[in-house]
Amino acid sequence: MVLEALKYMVLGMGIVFLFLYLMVVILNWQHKLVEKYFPQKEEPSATPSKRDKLKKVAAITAAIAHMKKSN
Amino acid sequence: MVLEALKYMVLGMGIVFLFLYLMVVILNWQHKLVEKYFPQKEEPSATPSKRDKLKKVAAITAAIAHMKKSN
Amino acid sequence: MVLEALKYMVLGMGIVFLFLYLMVVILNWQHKLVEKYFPQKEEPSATPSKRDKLKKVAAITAAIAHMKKSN
Amino acid sequence: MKKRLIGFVLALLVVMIPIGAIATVSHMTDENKSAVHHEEHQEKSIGSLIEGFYKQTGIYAIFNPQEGAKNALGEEMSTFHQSFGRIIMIGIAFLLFYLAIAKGFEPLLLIPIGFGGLLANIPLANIIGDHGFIGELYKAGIANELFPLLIFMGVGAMTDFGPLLANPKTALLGAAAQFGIFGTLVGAVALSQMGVFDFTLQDAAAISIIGGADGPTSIFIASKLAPDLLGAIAVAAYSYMALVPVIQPPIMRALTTPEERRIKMKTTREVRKLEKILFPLTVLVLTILILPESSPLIGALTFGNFVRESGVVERLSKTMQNELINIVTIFLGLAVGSKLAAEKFLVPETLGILLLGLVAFAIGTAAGVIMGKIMNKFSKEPINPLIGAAGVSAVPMAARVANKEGMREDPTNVLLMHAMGPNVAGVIGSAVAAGVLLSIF
Amino acid sequence: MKKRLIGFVLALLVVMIPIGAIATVSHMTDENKSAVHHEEHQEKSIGSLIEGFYKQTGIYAIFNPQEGAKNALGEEMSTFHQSFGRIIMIGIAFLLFYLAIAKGFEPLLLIPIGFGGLLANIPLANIIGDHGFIGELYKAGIANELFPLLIFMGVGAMTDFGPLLANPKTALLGAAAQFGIFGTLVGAVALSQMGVFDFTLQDAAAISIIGGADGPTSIFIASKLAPDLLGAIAVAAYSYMALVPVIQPPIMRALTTPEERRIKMKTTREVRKLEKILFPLTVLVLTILILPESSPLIGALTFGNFVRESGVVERLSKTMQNELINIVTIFLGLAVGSKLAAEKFLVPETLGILLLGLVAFAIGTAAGVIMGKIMNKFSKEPINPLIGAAGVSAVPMAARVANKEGMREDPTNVLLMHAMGPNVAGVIGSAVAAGVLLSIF
Amino acid sequence: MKKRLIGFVLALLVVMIPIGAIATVSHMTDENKSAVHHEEHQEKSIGSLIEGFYKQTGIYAIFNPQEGAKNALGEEMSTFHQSFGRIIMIGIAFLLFYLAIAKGFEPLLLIPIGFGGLLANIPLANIIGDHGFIGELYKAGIANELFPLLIFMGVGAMTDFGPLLANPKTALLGAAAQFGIFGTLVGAVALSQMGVFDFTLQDAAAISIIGGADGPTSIFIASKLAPDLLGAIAVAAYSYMALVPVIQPPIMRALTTPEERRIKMKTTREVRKLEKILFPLTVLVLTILILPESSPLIGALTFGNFVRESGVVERLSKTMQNELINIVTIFLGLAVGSKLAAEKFLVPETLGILLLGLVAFAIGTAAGVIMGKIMNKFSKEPINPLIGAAGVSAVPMAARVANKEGMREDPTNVLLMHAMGPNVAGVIGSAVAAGVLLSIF
Ligand code: NA
Ligand code: NA
Ligand code: NA
Repeated sequence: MVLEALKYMVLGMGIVFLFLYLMVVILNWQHKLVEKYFPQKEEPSATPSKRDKLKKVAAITAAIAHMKKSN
Repeated sequence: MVLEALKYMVLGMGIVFLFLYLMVVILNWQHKLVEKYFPQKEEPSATPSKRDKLKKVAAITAAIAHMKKSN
Repeated sequence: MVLEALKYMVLGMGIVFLFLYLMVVILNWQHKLVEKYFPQKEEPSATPSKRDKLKKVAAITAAIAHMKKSN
Repeated sequence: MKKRLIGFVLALLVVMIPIGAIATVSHMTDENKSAVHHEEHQEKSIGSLIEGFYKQTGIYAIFNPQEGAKNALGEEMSTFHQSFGRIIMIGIAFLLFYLAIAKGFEPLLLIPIGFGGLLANIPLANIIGDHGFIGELYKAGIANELFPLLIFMGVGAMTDFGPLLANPKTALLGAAAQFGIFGTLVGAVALSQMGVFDFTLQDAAAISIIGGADGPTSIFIASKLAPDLLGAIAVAAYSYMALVPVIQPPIMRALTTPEERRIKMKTTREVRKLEKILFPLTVLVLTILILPESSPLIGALTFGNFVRESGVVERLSKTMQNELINIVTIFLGLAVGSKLAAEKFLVPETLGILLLGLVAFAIGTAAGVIMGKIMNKFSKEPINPLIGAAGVSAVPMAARVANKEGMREDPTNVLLMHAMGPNVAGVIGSAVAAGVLLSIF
Repeated sequence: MKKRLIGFVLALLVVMIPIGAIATVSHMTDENKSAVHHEEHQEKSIGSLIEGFYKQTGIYAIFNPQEGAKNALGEEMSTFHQSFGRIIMIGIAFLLFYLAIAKGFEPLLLIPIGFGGLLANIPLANIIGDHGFIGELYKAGIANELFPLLIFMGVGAMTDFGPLLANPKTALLGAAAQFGIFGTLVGAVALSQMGVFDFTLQDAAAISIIGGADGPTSIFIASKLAPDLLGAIAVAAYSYMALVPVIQPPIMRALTTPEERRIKMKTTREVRKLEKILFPLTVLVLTILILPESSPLIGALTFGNFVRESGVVERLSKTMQNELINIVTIFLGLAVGSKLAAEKFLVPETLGILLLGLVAFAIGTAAGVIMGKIMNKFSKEPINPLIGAAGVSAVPMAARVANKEGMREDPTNVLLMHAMGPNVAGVIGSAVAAGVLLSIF
Repeated sequence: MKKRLIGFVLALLVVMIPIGAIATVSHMTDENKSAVHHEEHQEKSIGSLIEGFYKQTGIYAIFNPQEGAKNALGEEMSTFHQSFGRIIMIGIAFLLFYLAIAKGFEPLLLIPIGFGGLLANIPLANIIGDHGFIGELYKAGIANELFPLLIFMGVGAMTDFGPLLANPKTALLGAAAQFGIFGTLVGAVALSQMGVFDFTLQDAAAISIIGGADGPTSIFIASKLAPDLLGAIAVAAYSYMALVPVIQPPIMRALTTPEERRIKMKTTREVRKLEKILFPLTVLVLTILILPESSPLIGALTFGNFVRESGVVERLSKTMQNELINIVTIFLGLAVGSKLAAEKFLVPETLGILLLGLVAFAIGTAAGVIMGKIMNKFSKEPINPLIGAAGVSAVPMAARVANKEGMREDPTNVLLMHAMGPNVAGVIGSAVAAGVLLSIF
């Protein structure tokens, strides 16, 4: 029984390492592929965040107005 | 088989048209009934939303004014 | 049958009153225990909401400052 | 657009070539498998098709009721229920919509219930049957008591028991008001004995619970003791809860003097967070010790309230109070509505249910007010008997009515918070009463 | 931290002492009960363990397909479907993701469907089987028609039928466009007769409904008439709905003259709240009288719409439009995706479904436009035939396409609101057509 | 008010006249049908009623346990479990509430689990039985593995795998930490062999998975391999996850030198959107190829993450992260709590589970740290061994603990983002380990 459990341990840790090691390899390889075939453009995700900031400012302005009213 | 499918087609299109035609007739008739028995009052649902809008505009204006003053 | 229903009525109202009366007793007793062992501190629940308000004010101030700069 | 088209064509090719090429080959062997099916359908002339279709219309089914025809549940329907019965029920559904929309009667439940009722009365369709979608909802949540308890959970998460904790003894008003339930039980049995109605003890109990003025409790009990009466009981319960501002005031005024109605009560003490957290646990333990039969109802209610008051699981509390209760309300309403099928609702029992429900409400109100008068006599602190009427629950409508009646006599007399105590105690009171009834039958 | 640790140790003691002390004693008697289990497992060498494990990998299953191996539902699979079939299907799932993310094709459904397809093609796993989680979702909502109807409820709650009420006669355009369904039915039967395809009448009907351009209706009908084709039908329906801006314009231009496309329509009248409230009830009553078979679909749609327009149950309406439809979309998508298992999808029928679906869309569009031309001839008020194309439904995409085509000829010609009328009528039209097909088979 | 009353009376008449008139007539024939029922109930004196009621109270049941009495599931209970057992369990439920509220221990799950435990220990009530509402929740989502997978879906939708993508090799730390699972498995088997515990291999596997530090994974595995131990395993898993800040630091300090704890790591690179989209698909494909048994867990996790990262189905992603996961958490918690019934929890096994779970956490932490030291030796870039401890998962608590320990040595050393890599890898790691265990048994 204990021997068997030890075998399962070896098998289990082996597979866990195998799985995650393969994942590491593929992710590294994928990173290279992405960099090669889809080279970094000027990140478009920055622009919307600016827009978000403006939105926040607008929201804050409205909030100030609201606070005044409720005073 | 094809003949049968053709019959189903005639039947089906007939029922679809019948259904939607009756719907058109009833909707027109319903429109007249509504106009007759529930004549258009000064729509009350428009007023609150307008009022809300005005409130918002006022609040925002006030906030901007406040900010300018505090400059 | 009616007699039986009357018995159920007596039993039922008895239990309802018993239950809620015991609840009253326990709640009163619980109130005293709470007052005794957890005497009223300066209510801490008020402070966070104040703190929240202060945070809001701070955020708004920062936002206004930001807007001024970006003008 | 062009790019998109090209992309699509390419995509289609990618899909089609393997499918077309490989799959066709791999399937060549079983190609003649389904050729046989074609013959099954036998040729019909267009005339017989139209006739066949006509016999499947609702018009035909309603104007040509047939002896021995069965409903979606496989039970035989009388020709009356197949024809005029359905028309009347559709009318009643429209009436419920009118009351909900124009009069504001508990629309959250009466609209789904009414619509469920509409759908339940469609001839030939199987919507409330075994594979129909409302039938499935019924199986999923009414047959196994799940939906009313989830609603009760949401009610617990939405209820602040603070006013009760501030003045616990007002809970006794919530106890007295349950006399509406038990008094009506006696009346229903007596009238059945006299041959006026024809209710079994179980039926009578399920009907009487309407006097508890709690929708989920009524549905829970009815689904256990008298599932056939569920539709009428639910409709009566919610209708009368909506009618509290009409039913209660005359009774309240008849039983109190203007002086009593002017009694001002002491301002309530502040309630500590810890007391609120302990409250649901206290109530549940009491239930465990005294009345385990009530524990599904009170368990759900106190769970919701504990999640609310614990203060550490805000997201669960909000979900219970909003999305979960909304979804369950939609499903519960439709499923309860399925019991508004003509053959279930258009029976003499319904008349009895409507009448007895009204009586139960009235008795409960009166008992609460009278208990208020008694407590006012014996209590050190003054108690305005009007708040006794709030003991029927119907949260928070009955408390508002008590407040309004108080302000009619004296506009400076704000009873709302005082009335909330018996009001929420009434919820517990009728859950206890429900447990008693379940333990008897 | 220290306090916490002490608290925990104390807590642990409180738990452990009673458990350790009392429970051990109380269980002394049955201690030797489970000692037997130990022997059951028989010893294996580490080598045989690794080999055994290797035989449970997906690589082994895919590269060593076995005659007579069964899928999660207990049906035998061909070796092709066990090996290349799965690889192709995984490719198709990726294609769907690509179309959804990069091309914006109905991502709300194609992403869950595609992912369900991925999970359905995992060898040895039982995800779509009887106790697998997607299998359970399928049983919970597709097998009993619940999910598509809940989606339809949400669609009803999201749809404003105002444009149709403003100009009811445009509903006839929504009727004409259903010719896509019935025309394709004839074609499918004819081609099956000729041996090109191999569809039964039921199959042909389920496929033709793709021409109705309504996802939930297609899924509802397919799950009833041809559950084995469900995956391909759903994918085709949603793909073509996404492709409306590609499929429709050439047909619309081919069938209309520039003058016709420039026709301006009268501004629509204002629609009263009361008309909007009555509309769902009117449609439902009509369904009850004429076509009870359509009542699940139209019942769900009108219920959602009634909840929306009643105006008194805002919280239910919002829940239907958001959380409920989102949750159901996730479940429905995964469950439908389970029909993308290789052995169900990689069959010659799929090719036929994709082709016939495209044909159905095209015929429907053409029929709508032609009906528009006819109505323009006979109507007092001018009708732009382009809005006929919106009659296929695919709400609101088809209406936008009609608007865009109109503005191509004349940038001042805003047809959007006029096109919304036939567009929403098309939803009702295909639900009616679905009812006809159900009543025939 | 008057108008309302008149409206109501009119409405009532409309309802009552047809019901009263027509229905009574149509039912005259079967009026004597139910008169028989009345006799069934036999008369009891008020004394015997009270006695009968007393025998149905919880007090009676707890203080008069009876040999051979059965629980809600029809299994015999010992008298200990009927009496003191229930009292102890109610105490334990209160302890869980205390830990959740006052100490902040994973309240989202411990509050529903604790309350489910309370409800499960109510004598005579059938809440966890076949038609009880928690019993129904159990059947609806635990018995068929649905709820833990839906939670995992939500976890996927809430998790940002960016830190792992920025530095993939830290995933190996998440692999090493799974030694907690397999090491404990060996230990549990050895101790069972020696007669200290009494666990089968399946039991031991289900217990060891606590070392994976993932609630849903633990529940998923326990419900498959050892459903009787589910309650104790779930409580242990969530309690220890909450105790990560207590359990891990001493181990981390014992195994590292101050110099190692001061190691600063390179700032992580930016991760591209496309990588994040591809990540869940990559992991799923790997699972399909290597370990199909893990695919329900990893499938649900990657589905949630794919919906999140695809960026085109924001509304589904938000629903998964909020309403859906909240609703399922409530249901899952209550259903798991039903396994806290005294007769399931107050058994010697529970003690073993609590101890072994703690050991599993400790071994996992140690293995992660040691792997960190090894990798630091052989890697070009410096790796702080503290982040290895985050490999047990317990997202994001363990990563925060690693960060805090780092800052204790050097306040400028911010390890949080570096620790998130192994932290999220640990989720995948224990899902893989779970798949291995499932494939063995
Ligand atoms: Na009540
Ligand atoms: Na359509
Ligand atoms: Na883990």
